[in-house]
Amino acid sequence: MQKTVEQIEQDLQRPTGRTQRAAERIEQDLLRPIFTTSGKYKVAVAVSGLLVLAGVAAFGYQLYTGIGVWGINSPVFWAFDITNFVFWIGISHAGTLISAILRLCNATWRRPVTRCAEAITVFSIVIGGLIPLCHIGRPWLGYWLIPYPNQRGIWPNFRSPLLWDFFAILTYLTGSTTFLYLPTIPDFAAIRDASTGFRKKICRILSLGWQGTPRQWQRLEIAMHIMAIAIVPVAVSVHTIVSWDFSMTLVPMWHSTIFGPYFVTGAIFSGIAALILAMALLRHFLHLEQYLTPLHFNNLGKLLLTMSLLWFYFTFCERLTTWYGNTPDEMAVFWQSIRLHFAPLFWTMVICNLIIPVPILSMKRFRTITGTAIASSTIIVGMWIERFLIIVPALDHKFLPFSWGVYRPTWVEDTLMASSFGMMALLYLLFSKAVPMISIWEMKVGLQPHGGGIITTAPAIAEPHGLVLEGPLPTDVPE
Amino acid sequence: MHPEHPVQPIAFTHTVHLAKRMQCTTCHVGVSQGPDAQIPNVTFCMGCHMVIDTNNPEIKKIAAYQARGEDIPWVRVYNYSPSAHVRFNHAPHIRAGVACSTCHGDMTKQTTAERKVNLNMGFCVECHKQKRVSVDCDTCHF
Amino acid sequence: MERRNFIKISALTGVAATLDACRAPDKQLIRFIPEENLIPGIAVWKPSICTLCSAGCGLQVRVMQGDAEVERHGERGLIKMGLAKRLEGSPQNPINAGKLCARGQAGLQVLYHPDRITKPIKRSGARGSGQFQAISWDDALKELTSHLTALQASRSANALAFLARPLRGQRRELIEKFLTAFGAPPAVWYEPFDEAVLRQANLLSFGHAALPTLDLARADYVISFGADFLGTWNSPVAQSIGYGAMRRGRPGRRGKFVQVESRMSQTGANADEWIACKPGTEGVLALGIAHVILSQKLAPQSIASPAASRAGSQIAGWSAGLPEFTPEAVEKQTGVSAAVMTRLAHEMTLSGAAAAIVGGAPLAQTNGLFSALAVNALESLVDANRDEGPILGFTPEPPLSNAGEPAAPAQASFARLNSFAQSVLSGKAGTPQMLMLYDANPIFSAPPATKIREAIARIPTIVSLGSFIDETSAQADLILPDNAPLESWLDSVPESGSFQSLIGLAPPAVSPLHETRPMPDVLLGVAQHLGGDLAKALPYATFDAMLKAALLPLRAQGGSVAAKTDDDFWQSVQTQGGWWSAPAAAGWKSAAAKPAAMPQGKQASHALTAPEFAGSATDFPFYFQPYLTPSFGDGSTAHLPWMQELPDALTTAMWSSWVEIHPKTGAMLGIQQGDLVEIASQAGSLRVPAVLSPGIAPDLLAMPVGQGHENFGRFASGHGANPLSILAPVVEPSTGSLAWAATRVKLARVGGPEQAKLVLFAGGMSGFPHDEKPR
Amino acid sequence: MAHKWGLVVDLDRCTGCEACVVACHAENNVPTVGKDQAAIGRAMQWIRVERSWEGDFPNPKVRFQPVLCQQCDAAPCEAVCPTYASYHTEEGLNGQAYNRCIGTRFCANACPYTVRSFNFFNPSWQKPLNLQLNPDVSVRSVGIMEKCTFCVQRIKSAEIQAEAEKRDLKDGELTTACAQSCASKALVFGDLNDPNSEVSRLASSNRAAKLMGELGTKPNVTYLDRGAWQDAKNS
Repeated sequence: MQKTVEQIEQDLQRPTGRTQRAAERIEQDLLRPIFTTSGKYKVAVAVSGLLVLAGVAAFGYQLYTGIGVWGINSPVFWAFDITNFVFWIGISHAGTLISAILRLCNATWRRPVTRCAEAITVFSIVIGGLIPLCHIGRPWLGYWLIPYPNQRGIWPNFRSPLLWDFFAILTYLTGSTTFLYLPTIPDFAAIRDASTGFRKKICRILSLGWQGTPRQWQRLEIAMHIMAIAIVPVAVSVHTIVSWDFSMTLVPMWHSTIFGPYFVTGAIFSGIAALILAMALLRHFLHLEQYLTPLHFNNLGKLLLTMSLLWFYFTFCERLTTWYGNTPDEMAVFWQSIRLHFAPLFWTMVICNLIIPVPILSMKRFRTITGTAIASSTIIVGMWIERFLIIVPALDHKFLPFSWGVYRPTWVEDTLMASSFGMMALLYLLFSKAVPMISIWEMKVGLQPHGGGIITTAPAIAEPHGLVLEGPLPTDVPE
Repeated sequence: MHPEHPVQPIAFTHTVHLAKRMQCTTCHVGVSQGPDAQIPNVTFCMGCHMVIDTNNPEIKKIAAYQARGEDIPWVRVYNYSPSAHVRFNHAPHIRAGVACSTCHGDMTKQTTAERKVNLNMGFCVECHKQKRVSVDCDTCHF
Repeated sequence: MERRNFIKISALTGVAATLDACRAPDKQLIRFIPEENLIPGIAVWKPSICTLCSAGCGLQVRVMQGDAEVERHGERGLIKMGLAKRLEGSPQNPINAGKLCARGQAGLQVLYHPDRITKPIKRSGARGSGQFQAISWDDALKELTSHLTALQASRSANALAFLARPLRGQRRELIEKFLTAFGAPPAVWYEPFDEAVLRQANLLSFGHAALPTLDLARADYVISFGADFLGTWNSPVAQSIGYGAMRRGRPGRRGKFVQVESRMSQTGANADEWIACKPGTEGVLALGIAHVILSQKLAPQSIASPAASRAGSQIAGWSAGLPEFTPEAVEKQTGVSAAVMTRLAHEMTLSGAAAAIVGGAPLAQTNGLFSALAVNALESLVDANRDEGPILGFTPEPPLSNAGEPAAPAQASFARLNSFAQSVLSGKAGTPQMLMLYDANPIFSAPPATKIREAIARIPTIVSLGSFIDETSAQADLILPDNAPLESWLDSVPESGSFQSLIGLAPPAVSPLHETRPMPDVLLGVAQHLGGDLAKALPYATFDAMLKAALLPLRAQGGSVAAKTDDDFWQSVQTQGGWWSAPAAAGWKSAAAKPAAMPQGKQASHALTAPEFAGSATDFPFYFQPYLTPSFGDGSTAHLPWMQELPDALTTAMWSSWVEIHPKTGAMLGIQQGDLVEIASQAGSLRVPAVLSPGIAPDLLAMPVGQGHENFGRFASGHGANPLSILAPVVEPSTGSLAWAATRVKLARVGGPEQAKLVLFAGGMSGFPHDEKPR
Repeated sequence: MAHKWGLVVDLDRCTGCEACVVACHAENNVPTVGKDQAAIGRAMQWIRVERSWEGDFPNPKVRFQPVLCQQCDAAPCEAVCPTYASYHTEEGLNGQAYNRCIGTRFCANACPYTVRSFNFFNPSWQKPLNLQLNPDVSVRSVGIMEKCTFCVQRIKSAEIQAEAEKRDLKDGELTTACAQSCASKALVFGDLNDPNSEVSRLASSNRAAKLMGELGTKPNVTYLDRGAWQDAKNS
């Protein structure tokens, strides 16, 4: 049975007393972080801001002196830069999966999770997209990647995976920004209505004249639906294309057909981990215990477990085929990463991505908020190492042994990397000041008897409290 | 950037010299032989002006340079930035019949040299395409 | 720096594409009138001569017009001048036929070296403090002549000493004439790795006190006892040309090359067969092979030849068939198996044109002369009696009275230096009061046991005529900087490398960049100023006049320059880069190359003596072998950045020195690749990084010469260590030559790679792929 | 007929003297980077002499092998460059348009031979060493990838000269700096499209092989196997 727009309208306009109060409570709870600023928040902004400034300074120094202030050399021409690039683009898969796929699957428990997931996506694409700009030898000419008519009569080289990368990331950034922005419109309207002054003005613009009319709701739902469908293939292709940066070359252990799915899996894997970590932090610092409940961590934990096993499967496949193929050039890299120079890193990665998370996540007892957060933390570290181990061992043991090299990062690379994390934190913190980190209107929709979901398509669910299944409910306000 | 009308230390009159039936190659001897056209040095000028028009104040200036053991510090009119990584060779252009005036303007009507065209890559490529000369990058960039 | 930053900043602000070079600060400098008219952008090739080693290769210098920042009359400015851009071998030159080695090409950096002395300088601080102040040429020359006049006035002209790198040609002539006319003793010609032993041996065996020239292009089999003939020994470019032809120059015929040495050199690395032999027993091995040939009559037509009997007569027991040198006996001494020896003997005698040569470490033993004579005897056995002439011969001396080889081999340079140092330190009357230095650096390159540093410190006045501050010229009181070779009139009388007699000659390829003056002109000017015998002995205003006078007699000889008048001849010699005789028909057929007849009544034969080493085998368990590298020679080119950054052929080390150790030795002493080790001999100790190499005997340590400069410009100072500094002053007794391979050392690990700072170019060490196809 | 430039390296002639390396430094303004930079693997050489060891004392064996840009016909470096800085020239060289290079270093990673050099800093020639610079070749600044060009400046100037004299290029008229300096004639440069050129003749030798030919990069540099004493009559 499908609800008509009229019925929804009725639902929204005639709340019961209890849901009315719950809705007010939701709005109050979720808007509070926007209007109040704690000391901790200021410290966090200051710290992450300093990290970003340090990164800017390091990048300025690099621009002035030359990219030689990095530890890259011949033959390790890529190292921390591309590791971070792949890592952040990977993290960006959090939003897509959680938000779009869960939205399409109509998993109602997703509601409090979507906003912070989508925010991770957008910010990590921004960071990931900035890194190539820092990494090129002459950043001031980075605009040559853009195809534009010029008197030289030269276009970019469309055969280059880097160019595909450029377009993929641009598309993904545009798509996910839209995807983040669309469901924020009603919330901007809510802030607009709740605030005064400058913030009101900004939110008036951002809310695009949202009045909450049924037509607007319907259009929003349709737009969200289209975006949710469109963004999934984009996300998959983005990381596949990133993997092509490697697999399109002849470099031993890069030149592999498994890289596309392997990278996508890794991306989703690290994305979920990042999301869990972000949710745990939000829950703690924004006092969202009633919204981000053990249920969410439990569900995401299950997903994470699946991804961990899938990641291991791909890692195993990749190494197995290499080992079985036994070509000397590949084996040189293979042994470097497994047994020789990079072995400590390799086994740390396995521990972080498999040995620690799998036992935690596979047992319900440990799949708690703390448990999943611990697993996510190790996975973040492990997945960073994984990207590093894809790039560096292959480069420094590429073909002719005479030109093998050793890579050691310098403080500039360390700073830039720390700065990328600082930037993530800063953007996230600032975002939390601008927008409720949990979608207010979606939570409200969840209060409705039909249980929410994408309204135009979703069948009604009998569950009266579609939003929260466990724990103290925000709806448990005294009658 | 160079000024489009650079102020030269000597107001050298191309007009006058060309009117006296001198050729471009009389002074710019390198132009048909190699990459650079060559700007004559003070000794070359004084080769004639030891006796010709010695009272002209500009020529006195030249003589003064020579007396001090200095060359005339001509200001370049055209030059490529090193970051363009471009090699230009005059000789093949002259052999292909490109007139000096194509880039340098009609010197019979000018006193000192001026920038007549904007020597960007578009200018070069356009002409190369027109004349069916290679526009491969390594024609000019190496 | 400013300009670099400017470019960067402009780039940042996005105007890089339109940035203009002429806005750089250079612009503010005044422009001097060009002294030479070249068409810009068009290269002119000018002849010159390479002076970076004694081979004397002919050069052609690519000269192009460019803007140079120079100082003239105390004012800085820009001048358009001919600038040398590249050195290539001169194609006509009979020695190098258009080719040039790595070091030779880096001669360009001698010209443009930022540490060149640009004008006369006078010591202003304590001696050796490195503090100098610039003075004018007039003052500098006044000071020099006043010192010389004072010596003359005090009737102690014999107290003038002249210390220089061994020279050939008119520079040597000039210095010798100067010293003779002044009344001073002969110059102390010093180089650490002289070839006195080989010259002496060649005089005894072949009648030529000279280095041999090899016709490798014709060779089918070459066995080299320690001679690094593709890298540093003799005339490497000429020998490399011949080597290429020997290998693949004749379709269907590829010469075999066997190298005998105990540390694999770059030359040894190219050998088809590399044979390690105990240090000092190379001569024994040669005689072992000779024994097989003699006893099995493998070369019947050669055994009785005059050449073989002459060279053989130097070896005791030769006529009796070398009974003491049975392969089995030789195996015991050398460590080379009897079977190998026998096989070599058969291969050599069966495979067309064969030759045996000796050089390098075998000669730097206390029994070096014997080893050389032994190899020479083997050479004459396999290489004599050939219709087309032997592989080994001697470059004919040019037909000039004063360019010929000395009748008797000169004293070894180590002996000369040693006696010079002793005479200064003895402090007796008539000992040197004034020292003139030219291009020799004994404080760096002589073992400290010579006490040359102390001796030089005692000399009241030191005048250097070199272009650079090095360890020795840093002690100078006055430096009158020479022009760079490319800025000078050059001549050369190559001792080896050509089948024709030749004299290289070239005018300056470029004008002087700095306010320097050529050393010969300074001496000639001083001679004129001092007058008397000196002015009479050297009646030339400039060096080119002297060169012209010396070379004009060659016009009558025909050869490469046919000229009607002296002036034509002089012009042609200059454009051609020298004079050489008509090419010999084929190799050594020309009469000039035939071995000189044996002087009557000189039949002294030499018996085997065992090599002696400084240091006992128990306290100092390792042999120590310094070796020359193609980059640095004896260290005099260590200041060139191209040479510093050129990876060593075998270790790929750059910008550093190292000691080569066999991995077994390393394992025994806990030393790993790149560790810092200490090497100690009786004479001293040094610390260097270790390189583990499979190409060295486990009881041998080898270390490259040339690094470890304390004061030789910005690119050489402070890298590595100098192996010469721990050599004991052991000599080869018959020549007084330094036996530089006769020191024993001990070895210990003292630190890890962080302290050692070894820079290797190669990241990994690789074996060959199994199919032996290029990979 | 269009030219197709090729180089043959006869490993049997190569002595490992590295004259080619210095020749290339001088001809192509390839900078020296100094001890500290060399220590972290940033030494720049457009041609390097690789040496490989096999065996141990007393029978060690060493091979020298000059490695330079192989000027592949199917070059992995060209496809990956997003700005066409690495591209295939009309004469079949792997061109490198320095002005177009933004420094992604992708080409250097893609190159199986690791023959590309990157300017990690602006190169410096302490005055007056700057006067040694060849005015026919640009000086690459920071952030630019560079590599062996087969001395394209020599090719261009020879072609311009031949055009001025209205004739074809002769074999041997033009050679690269490395081949010019090679005393043992291990390096031979020439036009592979001219069947009579020395380089064509050598490239068809039965000792000929391509470096990592199995990768399918179709190099225009050919290596001639070293062979042994006894094999000589077969080649």
